[in-house]
Amino acid sequence: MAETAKYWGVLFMALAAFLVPTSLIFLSHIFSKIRIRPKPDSEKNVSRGAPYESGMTPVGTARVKFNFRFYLFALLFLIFDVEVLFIFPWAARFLHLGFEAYVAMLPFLMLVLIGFLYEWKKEALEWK
Amino acid sequence: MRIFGLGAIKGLVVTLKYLFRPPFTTQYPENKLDISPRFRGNNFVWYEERCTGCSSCAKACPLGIIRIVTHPESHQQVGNDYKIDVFEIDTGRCMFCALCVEACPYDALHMGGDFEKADYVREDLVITTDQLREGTKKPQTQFRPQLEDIGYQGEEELDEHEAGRWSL
Amino acid sequence: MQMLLFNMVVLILVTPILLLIYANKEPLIQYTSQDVFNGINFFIGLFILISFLLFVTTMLTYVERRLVARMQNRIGPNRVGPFGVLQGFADLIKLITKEDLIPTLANRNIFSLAPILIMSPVLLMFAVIPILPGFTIADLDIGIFYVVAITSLGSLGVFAAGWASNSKYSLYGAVRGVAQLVSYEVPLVLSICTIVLLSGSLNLIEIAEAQEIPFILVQPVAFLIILFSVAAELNRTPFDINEADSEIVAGFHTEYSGTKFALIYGTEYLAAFGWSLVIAILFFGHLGPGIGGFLMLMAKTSIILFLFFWFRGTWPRVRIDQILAIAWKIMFPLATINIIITAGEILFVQSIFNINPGNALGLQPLAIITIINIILFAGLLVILSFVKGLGQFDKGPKRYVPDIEGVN
Amino acid sequence: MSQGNESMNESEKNIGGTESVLLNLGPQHPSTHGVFRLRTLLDGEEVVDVEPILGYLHRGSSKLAEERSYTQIITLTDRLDYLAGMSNNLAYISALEKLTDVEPPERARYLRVIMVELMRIASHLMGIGFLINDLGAWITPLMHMFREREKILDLFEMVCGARITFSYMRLGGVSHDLPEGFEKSIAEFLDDFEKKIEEYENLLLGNEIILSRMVGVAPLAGERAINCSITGPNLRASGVDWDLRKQDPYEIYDQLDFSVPLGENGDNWDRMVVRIEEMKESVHILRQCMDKLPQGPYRADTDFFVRPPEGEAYGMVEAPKGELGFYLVSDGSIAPYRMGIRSPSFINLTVLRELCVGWKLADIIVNFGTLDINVGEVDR
Amino acid sequence: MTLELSRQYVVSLLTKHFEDVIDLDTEKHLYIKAENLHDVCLIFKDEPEFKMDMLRYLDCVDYIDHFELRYALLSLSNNQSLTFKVRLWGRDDPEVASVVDVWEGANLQEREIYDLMGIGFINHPNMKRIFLWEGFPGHPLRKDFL
Repeated sequence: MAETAKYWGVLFMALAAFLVPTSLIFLSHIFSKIRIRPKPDSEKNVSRGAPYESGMTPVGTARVKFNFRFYLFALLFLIFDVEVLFIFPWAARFLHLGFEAYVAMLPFLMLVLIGFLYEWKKEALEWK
Repeated sequence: MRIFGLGAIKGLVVTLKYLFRPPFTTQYPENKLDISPRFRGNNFVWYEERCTGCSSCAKACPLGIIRIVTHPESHQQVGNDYKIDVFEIDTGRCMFCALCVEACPYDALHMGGDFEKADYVREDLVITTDQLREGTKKPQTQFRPQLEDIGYQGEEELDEHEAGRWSL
Repeated sequence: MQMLLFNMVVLILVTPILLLIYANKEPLIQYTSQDVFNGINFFIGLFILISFLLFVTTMLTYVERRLVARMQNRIGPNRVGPFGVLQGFADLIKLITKEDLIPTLANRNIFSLAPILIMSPVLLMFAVIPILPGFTIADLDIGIFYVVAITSLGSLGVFAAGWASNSKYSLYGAVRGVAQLVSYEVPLVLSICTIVLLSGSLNLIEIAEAQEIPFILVQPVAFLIILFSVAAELNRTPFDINEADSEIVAGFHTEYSGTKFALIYGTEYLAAFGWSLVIAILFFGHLGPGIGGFLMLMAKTSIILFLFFWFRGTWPRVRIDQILAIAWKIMFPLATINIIITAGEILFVQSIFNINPGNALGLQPLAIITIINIILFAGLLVILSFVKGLGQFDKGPKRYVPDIEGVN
Repeated sequence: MSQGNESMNESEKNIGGTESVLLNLGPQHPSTHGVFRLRTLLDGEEVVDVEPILGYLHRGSSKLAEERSYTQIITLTDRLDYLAGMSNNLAYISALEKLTDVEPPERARYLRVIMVELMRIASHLMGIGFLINDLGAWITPLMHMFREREKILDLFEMVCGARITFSYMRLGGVSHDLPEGFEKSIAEFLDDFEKKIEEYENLLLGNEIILSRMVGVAPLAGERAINCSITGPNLRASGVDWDLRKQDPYEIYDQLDFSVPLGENGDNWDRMVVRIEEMKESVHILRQCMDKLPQGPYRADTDFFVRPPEGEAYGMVEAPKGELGFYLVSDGSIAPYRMGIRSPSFINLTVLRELCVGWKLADIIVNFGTLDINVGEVDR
Repeated sequence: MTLELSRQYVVSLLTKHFEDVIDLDTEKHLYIKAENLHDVCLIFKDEPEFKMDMLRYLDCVDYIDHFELRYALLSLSNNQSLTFKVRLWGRDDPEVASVVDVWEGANLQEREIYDLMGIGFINHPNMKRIFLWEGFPGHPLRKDFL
């Protein structure tokens, strides 16, 4: 059995997964065109389409230069996720590889941990 | 020493226990809570025979929502007695404080125990004279200690002789 | 509890249909590329699977409401249908027929695309999950890796939804969501690696079959890390900051209504179901054969789902900086050290039991690893009890001794 | 210092290259406990400035009181802090009794204290419940507390016929004596409630998440609290032993044995725990009251339309939220010339900005919750 | 019990520090001159005999020809209280010194009085309406409003 053949299944699943929400949205769009009652006056109201801000008219736009402290965390994620990627194939074959693989991986994991501790020490993980 | 996580698990145990206990809430339209005999519902019980039209209730009302129109003509009640043409209570604005009931010197006005009197139109919330005359006479014991003394629980109808402190 | 049982019963109802079609058929994994086009059965199976998933989603909204209501001493929805079971469908109908409202200043295309972006990955995740033994859309050899990869796409949708809404609350929800989803990806994947280490495979079915002892006993730390990481991925309490209703109203989907909201809302439950299935497969032992296996799997899934509902019914929410601190300062190092220790243990048992490289670990080796790990886990709990700075956990409730005489 | 417009304008521009966000929390917000607006200036997740904006629920009680007779005003006081109507009644009546020199009979004093302490339990239950709800627990603790409050409201309904708007106190006494079977009901409730408090403590006090969210967050020093006129549990959480029931006893509190729970740091945790401890003390007080309850009249003979002599009086009680005072000026007519209300919720808001600035967006909600504001009383 | 400081006692102590601050000394109330209000408040707060560390309540009454501000002070450390009044004449923008820098608790209370009674407090950090919106005509608690 060809391994690639299985991915046809994934492809069709992907199509289906895309079609289900799309069709639902499309369906409701169609429904929204059917008008039983005439257009009420409230639909002409400007504040109807305004974004929610606890009942007040929003001050300024929401597209601001946001103080993105999370940016650091996103960067950290990039770094460590790539490293995790290296671990996956090793882990999958570990039962076959034995002691040498362990010795080979240990420095790598240690490096990751040391790098992590360094970042902790540098207060990259602190909020401030 | 507190074991880490134990406090959170204690909370989980509390909620788990409640999973097996019967719910506290009552399904409203099917089951109703027992109301106490003093409960101030949103209707009124009025005994025309006891009422002299003295307007004490209207004076005591903080909102002035009791409307009384009388003309001098004697009927059975003793004292300065008027014939009552209109006796209306606008429950749309009423806050059911029972000050009118407290003020009534002849025990003619009582609180009722009804609490299912919603309506779509504000005008319909006004209890008219006819409605007061013909409505069910199940007074609550709010400010009527004599009713409590006879062990009345707000369940049966009372006529004007039973409801007041003094017989007519 | 009756609701849990009810959940089970509902799932059972669907099973015969699945079985009817697949009882005498060969599993789908044996189709070749040509077969896929010729085999109309595949599409029927796909259709049934997706209908089943949507059905479960709708039911889960009801089940959660009932369960949490009982925890709160309430009754919960009980009007639509017997015991209110049709509540989810009533909600669905109501939401679909609602007006499709898009804020004036929103980015219309992305606003409409975001629910699709949120839902599609979660549906795609079920392609590899063996709900029925032998029935998977695609029994991929990299199964668990595929699940991790596909579901991480969800954060894209969350951010798109929040950003396109052009509302400040949505913006906060989106930014929080991305930071949180991204942070919990790392310990989640690392902990999955430990499971992969033990089973020697990425295929979900093979992982399940490798569990002579359920991995929840073998790897309690990994289980807890995965459980809470998944809670964070699913935006469930105690990590539901990106839709924290008491702070930012509804987070990234504040502006959504109607069908789009239904999609986002349903996806939460769908994802919860999917991840619970994955956890059940990863940690709760063998997949049995036939209908019994399906029922067992659903029972295990129900336990995990119940845990999520239970947490939601009990615990409050953690603050944003604490969430990130938990992910990076506790879970990440724990998961990394766990990998090192597990790999060492595998080498250790391989040498004392003389297991040839490549052979699966048997019952006794796993038992030894289990004992070691449970001891280590107990030690970890004790150590954590002493650690300060994790939010000063050492300050418990105290009785105040009032001083009546002295003023101030 | 300032509740500041000018400070807000300065900081609105740029902070370290990023723009700050002006976010309105309220008036239509799930966790502002009513119609209340917090205009917050945020730098990312951190709070730069908070300005409470009030008045969405302002009903002008003071002005309304000027055209109502003294007895009719009682109905207005029910609606100030609608979670603690009995305390409001008592505060108003105590001012009125000082004005008219009417002495209530002994039994009335006991009945008042019983009602007020029940009300304190109910109000604290709501305070803690909504606080935990703001913390993010999916209304479970709130529902459990609603359940107990419901039982208290049943007791009130037995006594005075209403569940929220009691209008129970009268000049020189109370409007109703206890009904038959009340002693039994309250004893049952108190026995049950003590177990329920234990349950709440299991549910809330040990939880690591609540601890990490509340311990050390937004501390308020005792001196600062005094200077800001903070009263009630919030003041006691800061370690200041000031309870009107102890320091300036009214009604029969000097004959009762109870202690005043105190906090240490005045952080959110202390503010919550002090409330739980106060509920226990209230149970203790209620038991004593029910034991000591004397027989006799429950109401002095007073006019419905009372005309106090010219003068003024300030009467206050320790309401669940703090010192609630009524300031009555009489010109000898049937209506007060001026009625001022010292509402604790309103004055406790003074420190809100101080508590919130520098903490996270999520903490604003919690700080606001621990202050235990009731908007009906803030905007009176 | 909280001790209500007697009027004579307060007057005798005040005259040690100031010569002419008493506006009016009736049987019931003590009236302080408006221009000395801030200094007197500082004395009340700092002097050990008073040590009024809390502004308990600040209220205002409109007597048509004048306004009366009533300051109720409380000393938590000595468990004593004190009340004095300030009279403000005239109906158009009466003004008096703010005591926010003495007692922060006056902040919202003074704003409320400004909003509803129309009395300006000089040196208040944020003197604007609190309950009503900016531009609301009149001050509702005045006797001549409606």
